[in-house]
Amino acid sequence: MTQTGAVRQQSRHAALGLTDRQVIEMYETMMRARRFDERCLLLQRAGKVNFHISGIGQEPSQVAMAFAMDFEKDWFLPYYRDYAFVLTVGMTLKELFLSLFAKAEDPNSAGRQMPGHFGCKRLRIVTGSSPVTTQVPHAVGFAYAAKLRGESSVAYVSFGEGSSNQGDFHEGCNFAGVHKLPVIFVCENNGYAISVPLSKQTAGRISDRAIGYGFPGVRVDGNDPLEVYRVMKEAHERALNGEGPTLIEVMSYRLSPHSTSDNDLAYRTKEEVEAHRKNDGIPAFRNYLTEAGLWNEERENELQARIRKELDEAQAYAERAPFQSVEDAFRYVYAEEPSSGEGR
Amino acid sequence: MTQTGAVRQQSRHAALGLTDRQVIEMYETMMRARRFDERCLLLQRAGKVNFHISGIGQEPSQVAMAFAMDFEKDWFLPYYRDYAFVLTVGMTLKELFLSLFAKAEDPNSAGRQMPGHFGCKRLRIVTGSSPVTTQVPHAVGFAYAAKLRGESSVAYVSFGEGSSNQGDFHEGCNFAGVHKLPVIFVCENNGYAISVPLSKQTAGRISDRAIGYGFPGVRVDGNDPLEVYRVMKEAHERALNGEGPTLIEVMSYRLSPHSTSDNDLAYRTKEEVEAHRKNDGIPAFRNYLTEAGLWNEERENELQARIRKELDEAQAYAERAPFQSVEDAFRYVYAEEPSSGEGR
Amino acid sequence: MPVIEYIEAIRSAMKEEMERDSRVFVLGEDVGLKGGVFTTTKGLQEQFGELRALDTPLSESAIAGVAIGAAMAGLRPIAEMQYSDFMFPATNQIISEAAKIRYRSNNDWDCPVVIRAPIGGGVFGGLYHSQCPESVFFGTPGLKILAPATAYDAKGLLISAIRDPDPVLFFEHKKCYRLISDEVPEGEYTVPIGKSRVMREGDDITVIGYSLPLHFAMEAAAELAREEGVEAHILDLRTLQPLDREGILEAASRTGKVLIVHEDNKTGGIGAEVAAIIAEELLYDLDAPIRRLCGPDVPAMPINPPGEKHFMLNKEKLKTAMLELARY
Amino acid sequence: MPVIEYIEAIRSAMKEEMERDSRVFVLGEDVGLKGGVFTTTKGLQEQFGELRALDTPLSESAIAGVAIGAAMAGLRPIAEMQYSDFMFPATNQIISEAAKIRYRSNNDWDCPVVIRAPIGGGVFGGLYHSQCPESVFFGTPGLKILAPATAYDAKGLLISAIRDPDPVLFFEHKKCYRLISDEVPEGEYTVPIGKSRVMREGDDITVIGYSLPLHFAMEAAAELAREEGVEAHILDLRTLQPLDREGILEAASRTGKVLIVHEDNKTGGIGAEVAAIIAEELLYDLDAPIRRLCGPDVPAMPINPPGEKHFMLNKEKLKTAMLELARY
Ligand SMILES: Cc1ncc(C[n+]2csc(CCOP(=O)(O)OP(=O)(O)O)c2C)c(N)n1
Ligand SMILES: Cc1ncc(C[n+]2csc(CCOP(=O)(O)OP(=O)(O)O)c2C)c(N)n1
Ligand SMILES: [Mg+2]
Ligand SMILES: [Mg+2]
Repeated sequence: MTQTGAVRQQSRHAALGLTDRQVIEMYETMMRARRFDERCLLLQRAGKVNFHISGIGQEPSQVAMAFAMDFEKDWFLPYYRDYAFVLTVGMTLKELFLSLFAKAEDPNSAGRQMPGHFGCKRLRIVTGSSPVTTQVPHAVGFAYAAKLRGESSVAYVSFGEGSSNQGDFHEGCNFAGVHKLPVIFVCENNGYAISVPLSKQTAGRISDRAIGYGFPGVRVDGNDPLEVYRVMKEAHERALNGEGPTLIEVMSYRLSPHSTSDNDLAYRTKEEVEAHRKNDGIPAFRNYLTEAGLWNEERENELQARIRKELDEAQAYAERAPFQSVEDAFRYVYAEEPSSGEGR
Repeated sequence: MTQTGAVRQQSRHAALGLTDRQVIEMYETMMRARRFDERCLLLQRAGKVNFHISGIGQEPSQVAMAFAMDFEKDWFLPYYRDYAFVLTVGMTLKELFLSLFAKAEDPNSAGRQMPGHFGCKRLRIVTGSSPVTTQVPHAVGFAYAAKLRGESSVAYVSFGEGSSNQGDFHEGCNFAGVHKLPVIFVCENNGYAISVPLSKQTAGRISDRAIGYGFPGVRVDGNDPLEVYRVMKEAHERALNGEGPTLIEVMSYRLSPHSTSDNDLAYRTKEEVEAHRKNDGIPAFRNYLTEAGLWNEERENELQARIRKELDEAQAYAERAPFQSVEDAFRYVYAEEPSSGEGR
Repeated sequence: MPVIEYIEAIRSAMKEEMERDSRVFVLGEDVGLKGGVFTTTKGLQEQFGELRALDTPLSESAIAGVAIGAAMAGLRPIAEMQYSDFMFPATNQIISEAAKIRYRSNNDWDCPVVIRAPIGGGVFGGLYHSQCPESVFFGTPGLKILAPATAYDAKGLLISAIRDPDPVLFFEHKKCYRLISDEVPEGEYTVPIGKSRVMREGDDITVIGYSLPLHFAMEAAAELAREEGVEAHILDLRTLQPLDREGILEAASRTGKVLIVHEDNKTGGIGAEVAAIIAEELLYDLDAPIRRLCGPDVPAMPINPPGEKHFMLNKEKLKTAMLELARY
Repeated sequence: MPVIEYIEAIRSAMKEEMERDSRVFVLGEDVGLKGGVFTTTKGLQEQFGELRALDTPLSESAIAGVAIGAAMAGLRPIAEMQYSDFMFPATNQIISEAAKIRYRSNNDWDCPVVIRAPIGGGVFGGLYHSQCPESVFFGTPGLKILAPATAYDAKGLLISAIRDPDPVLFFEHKKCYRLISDEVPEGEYTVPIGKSRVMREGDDITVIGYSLPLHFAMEAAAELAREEGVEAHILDLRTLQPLDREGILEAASRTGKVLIVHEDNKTGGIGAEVAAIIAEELLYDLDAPIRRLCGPDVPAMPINPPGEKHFMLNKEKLKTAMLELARY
C-alpha cells in the first residue's frame, strides 16, 4: 500500500503495527488452512481417511492470534481445531497430511494420535491429547517455568467453550491468576460442543469468568482478525510485563459438523449454518485487503493455484509415506536410555 | 420485645420477619455450638479424643443460614466446620459427642468417619466426606431431583474458600446455572486453607465467580447474622421461585488452628488472631439482643449453666457408649438386602 | 426370539426401565437431542422429555457428581460417559463418593447410580477413544462393575444395574455395538449381577474372559474343534466386581488348563485377580501354568491401521494361544 | 552410618536434589511456609525461596497439571498430594496426560514429574486419611510407581525418581514417617527403580510385599525363627511399576511357599499381579497355594480404634498367616 497524501488515514493494520506483507501473509495462511480443511473433508468422504475434525470458520482468528506470538520464545498449546494456528507458527501442509494419514513421519505423533492432536517440539507446540481442557494447567506450568527461570516467554492455550466447563479450566485459570503468570487463555467459542449449544453449556459469559480469578477477560469477534490481533497483542504485552494472564473469548461459529462422524442436522438446521456462513471472516478480510489496495483478483487466482499445488504435493507425499512399523508401535512407553540426570 | 409507641422503629430482626423468640434461639444455638467446640478442643488437649476440627468464629453465620432454610423440605450438605448449622437443623449435642468419640450410636457414620463429617437422613443432612468440594455437585443433584419431581425443595451446600478452587466447584455451579436449579452455594471464607491465606488461593473474589455462571453472587459479613439471614432468605426465595442458584460468600475468620493437628503459629501471628477475635459475632449479637431488650446477664448466666449441663450429660453419655463392634465394622459395603426395585 | 444388536439391547433396557420407573433418567454429553454420539440414547428425549434425557455441560465430574446427588435424593440416574477414556475426570466422584456413601454413612444413605461408558478399540479411535479403564476402578470396594459381551447380557445386566441399590459401572464395548447381535426376549428380564456364564462347553482348555475378546475366542474355539479336535470351555465373567469365584473355579477345574483373556492391558488387569484366585484355590488341579492373553502394556492403541491391528486381540491370536495351551 | 527417620530421608532427598539441580522444585498444598502437614518439606522454602517451594491453591488437578506442564518445559517438579486419598481429582492428569506424553508424541516430549503422596493407615485418620491408592494407578503403563519401606530406600528411590526421565508416583507410608528409622549414608546415593530387595533370607516360606506391612513381617519372622524354627525369606518389592519379575520369581522359587502381603485391599491389588506372575512362571515349583494377606475389601478403614485395628495388618496377623503357610 502506498501512502501518497499526508491526509491519508493510516490503515487499521498499520495502526496495529502490522505491515502490508504481514496482513497478506495472514490472509494467505487463513486461505491455506481453509483449503486444507476442505481437502480433508473431501478425502474422508472419498473413504481415503477415516476421520477429520474441521476448523472451518475459526481460521481468521487463529491466524491473527498466532501473529501476536513470538515463535522463538513462546509456547503453544493449541486445541484440535487450530490448524490455521499451527500452520502460522510453522507446521507444514505435508506434516498435517502426514498426521491426517497417520503416517510414521508425522511429527505430531508418528500417526499414533488422531489428526488435530498437535505436538512438535521444534515448533514449540506442546503435545496435546483428546480429553479436553487438560492442556490448560499444562500451559500454566509452562508459564510457571518461564517465571521460575526468568525467561520472557508466554504460553498460548486454546479450548472450546464447552471445554471451559471442565474443572481443569477453573483450576488452571485460578492458579495462573494467583501467581500472575504469563499465559493467555483462549476460548474459541464456536457456539456448539458437538450437539450441545452454548445456552445449554453455560448461563454466563465465558469471558466474565476471568473476573473471579482477578484478571481481565475480553470477548472479541473472531471474524475480525485485526481486532483479534489487537486484543492478543495486548494480552501478550501484559504477560511479558508481569501483569499476569488474560482470558480471551473468541466468538465464531462452527461451520462444519463437529467431526466427520457427526450428523449436525440432528441438532441444527441448514438455514442456521447458512446464515452464519455469511459472516465468514475470510472473504471479509479479502475485501479489507482489496480496499486497502493490497489484493486483487489476479493475486487471488495465483494464490488459489499455488495452494492447490501445495496441497496436491503434500497429500501425494503423505499418501505414499509408510506407516510406523509394527516393530516401533510399542516404543517410547518409557525413555529408552536413562537420562544422565545432570542438573544445570 | 414490646413495641409501645407507634413511632418506635421496627427492630432489624422484626423487619426481616424474625420473631424475638427466634433471635433468642439463634443466639442460644451459636453459644451452644461455641461451647461444644471449646469442649472438644479441651477433650483433645486432655488426650480423650484424637482429633477435632473447629468451627469457632463461623457460628453466627451458620446459625443464621440454617434459620433461612425449611427443615421439612430442604436438603443440607454442610461442610466440616458447620457444627452450628447442624445443631440448628436438629442434630443434638449427644449425637455430636457420639461422633467426636467415634461411637456406634453416632448417626453420622457410627464412628467410622472423622468428627465434622456430617450425615443424617432423618435431618435431611446428606452424608459428606473429607475430599473437599465433592458435595457441591451432589447438592446440584439434589436440586435437580427437586426440579424433576416438581418439589419445592432447596439444597444448601457449604465449603471453604480454598475449596472453591477445586474443579468440582466450577462444574457444579455451572451445571446449576444452566438449569436454574434451586441450590444455594455458600463459601465460608475464613481467610485460610490450612496454612495458605486467601491471597495465595485466589486473586479474585469468590462471590464474583457467580457472574461467569449467570447467577448472582453476594458477599456478606459473617459476623452480622441478621444480614446473613437476609441474604440467605433472598437466595432461598429465588430458588423456590425457579430463578436459580445464588452464590454467597460469607466473610469470617478461622479463630482456631485448622484442626487439632495444626500449629497455626507456623504461618500466622497471635496478634493477627487476637485482632480478629475482637470482631467475633457472638458477643456482638448478644449486645444486639441486650439493646433490643431481649437479653440480660441473668439470662446469659442461665444459658451458660444450661449449656454446661447439656454438654456434661451429652459428653458423659458418649464417652460411655460402645464402639461399633468389629463384627459390624465391615458391614454395608453393599446393600445387605437387594432392593425390591419397585418403581413409583 | 428376535435377534437384536448389542446397542439396541442397551437402548431398549433404558427405554423400558424409564417407562416402568419414573425415577430413572439419563444424563450426559449429547445424550438428549442428538441421542448420543453412538445413538445409544436415541429416542429417549422425544419420549421422556428434556428433564429425563438431559444434555449436560461438558464436565464429567459434574455428570457423575450430579448423578450421585440425584441418586442419594432417591432417583435412579443413568450417567453416560461419552467414552470411557473421558471418565477419568470423574474418578474422584466415583471412587471417593459413589463407592463409599453407603459404607461411610453406616447404611443411612445409598447411591443407586449407573455409570455407562463405552470401552475398547478396533474402531480407529486412537489413543483416547479406545481404552479399557477397568483396572482403574476394579480395586475399589463399593462399586459393582459389569462388562457384557452379548446383546442378551447387555440388556439383562443393564436392567439389573438400574434396579441395583448400589453404584454400578457399566462398560459396554463400542466395537460390539453393531458387530454383535443375538437373541433377546421381547419381555422384561434381568441377568443377575455377580454370575458368570458358560458360553461354550469343552474339556480340553478353559478360556475365561469378558467383553469383545470372547467372540474371538468363540470363533477360534469353533475352528480348533473342527481342525484340531480341541474342545474349549469358555466362561464369560460378565460381572467383574464382584467376581464370580465359584464360576471361575468350576470352569478352571473342568480342564485344568486356563487361558485368561481381556483387551485391557495385562499388568494389573482383571486377569491378574482371576489368576490369583485360581492360584490360591486350585493349585493342585492345574495341568498347565495359568496364561493371560491381554492388551500390551502400552499406554493405548495407535490410530494407524497396522498399529491398531498389532495392538488388538483377534481370532488368530486367540487360536494360537489356545492351541498352545491345549498342546501343553 | 547415621540412623535417620523415614520422613527425614524423604526431606533430605528433596533438599539435596534441589541443591544439586536448579530445575527441581516442590509444589503442593501447605508445602511452603508451613513445610507440609507432616513437615516433609520443612525448611525448603527458607532455603530455596517461594518459587521453588510453592504453596498452591487447593486444587490437585492443577497441582498435577501445572507440574506436568513444567516438566514438559524442562523442569523437574515434585508435586505433593497432601494425602493419597486426595489425589483422585488429579487422576485424569496422571493417567491421561503424564503416563501418555512420551508415547503419544513418539518420544518428542517427555514428562519427568514426581508425584509424592502419603498412603496408608494406622494413624486414626479414618476413611479418607488412610487409603492405599496403588491399584488405581498400577494398571496404567507409562507410570512408574515406588513404595519404599525403609529410610534408606525412601531417600535413594526418591533421588532416582527425581532424576528419572519419566513420571513417577512416589507412595510414602505416613505411618512409617516416624516409626521407621534406619541407616542412611551421608553422601549422595540412588536406589535403582525396578529392583526388589531381599530383606531377610530364609528357606521355609517367602513373603513378598512392600511398604509398612513388611515391618510386621520382619517382626513376625524374628519370632517365628525363635519360637518355631521357621525361617522366612522376605522380599521388598520397593518398585511396584515396573515389577521386578526376576526378583519375584527367585524369591518364590527359593521356598516354594509364597505369602503376598500389602495394606491395599486384596481384590485387584498389586498382590494379584504378583500371584499371577508366579502362577504363569513357577507353577511346578510351588509347594503350597499362593496366599495373599491384604487389607479387607472394604471401602476404607474406620476411625474408631477397634475398627481401625480390625482393619489394619499387624505382626500377629502376619505371624499367623506365615506359620500356617510354613505348616502347609
Ligand atoms: C473430557 C472429555 N469429554 C468428552 C470429550 C468428547 N468431546 C470431544 S470434542 C467435544 C465437544 C467440545 O466442544 P467445545 O469445547 O465447544 O469445542 P469445539 O469442538 O466446539 O471446538 C466433546 C464432548 C472429550 N474429548 N473429552
Ligand atoms: C481434595 C482435598 N485436598 C486436600 C484436602 C486436605 N485439606 C483438608 S481441609 C483443607 C483446607 C480447606 O480450606 P478451606 O476450603 O478454606 O476450608 P477451611 O478449612 O478454611 O474452612 C485441606 C487442604 C482435602 N480434605 N481434600
Ligand atoms: Mg464449541
Ligand atoms: Mg478457609
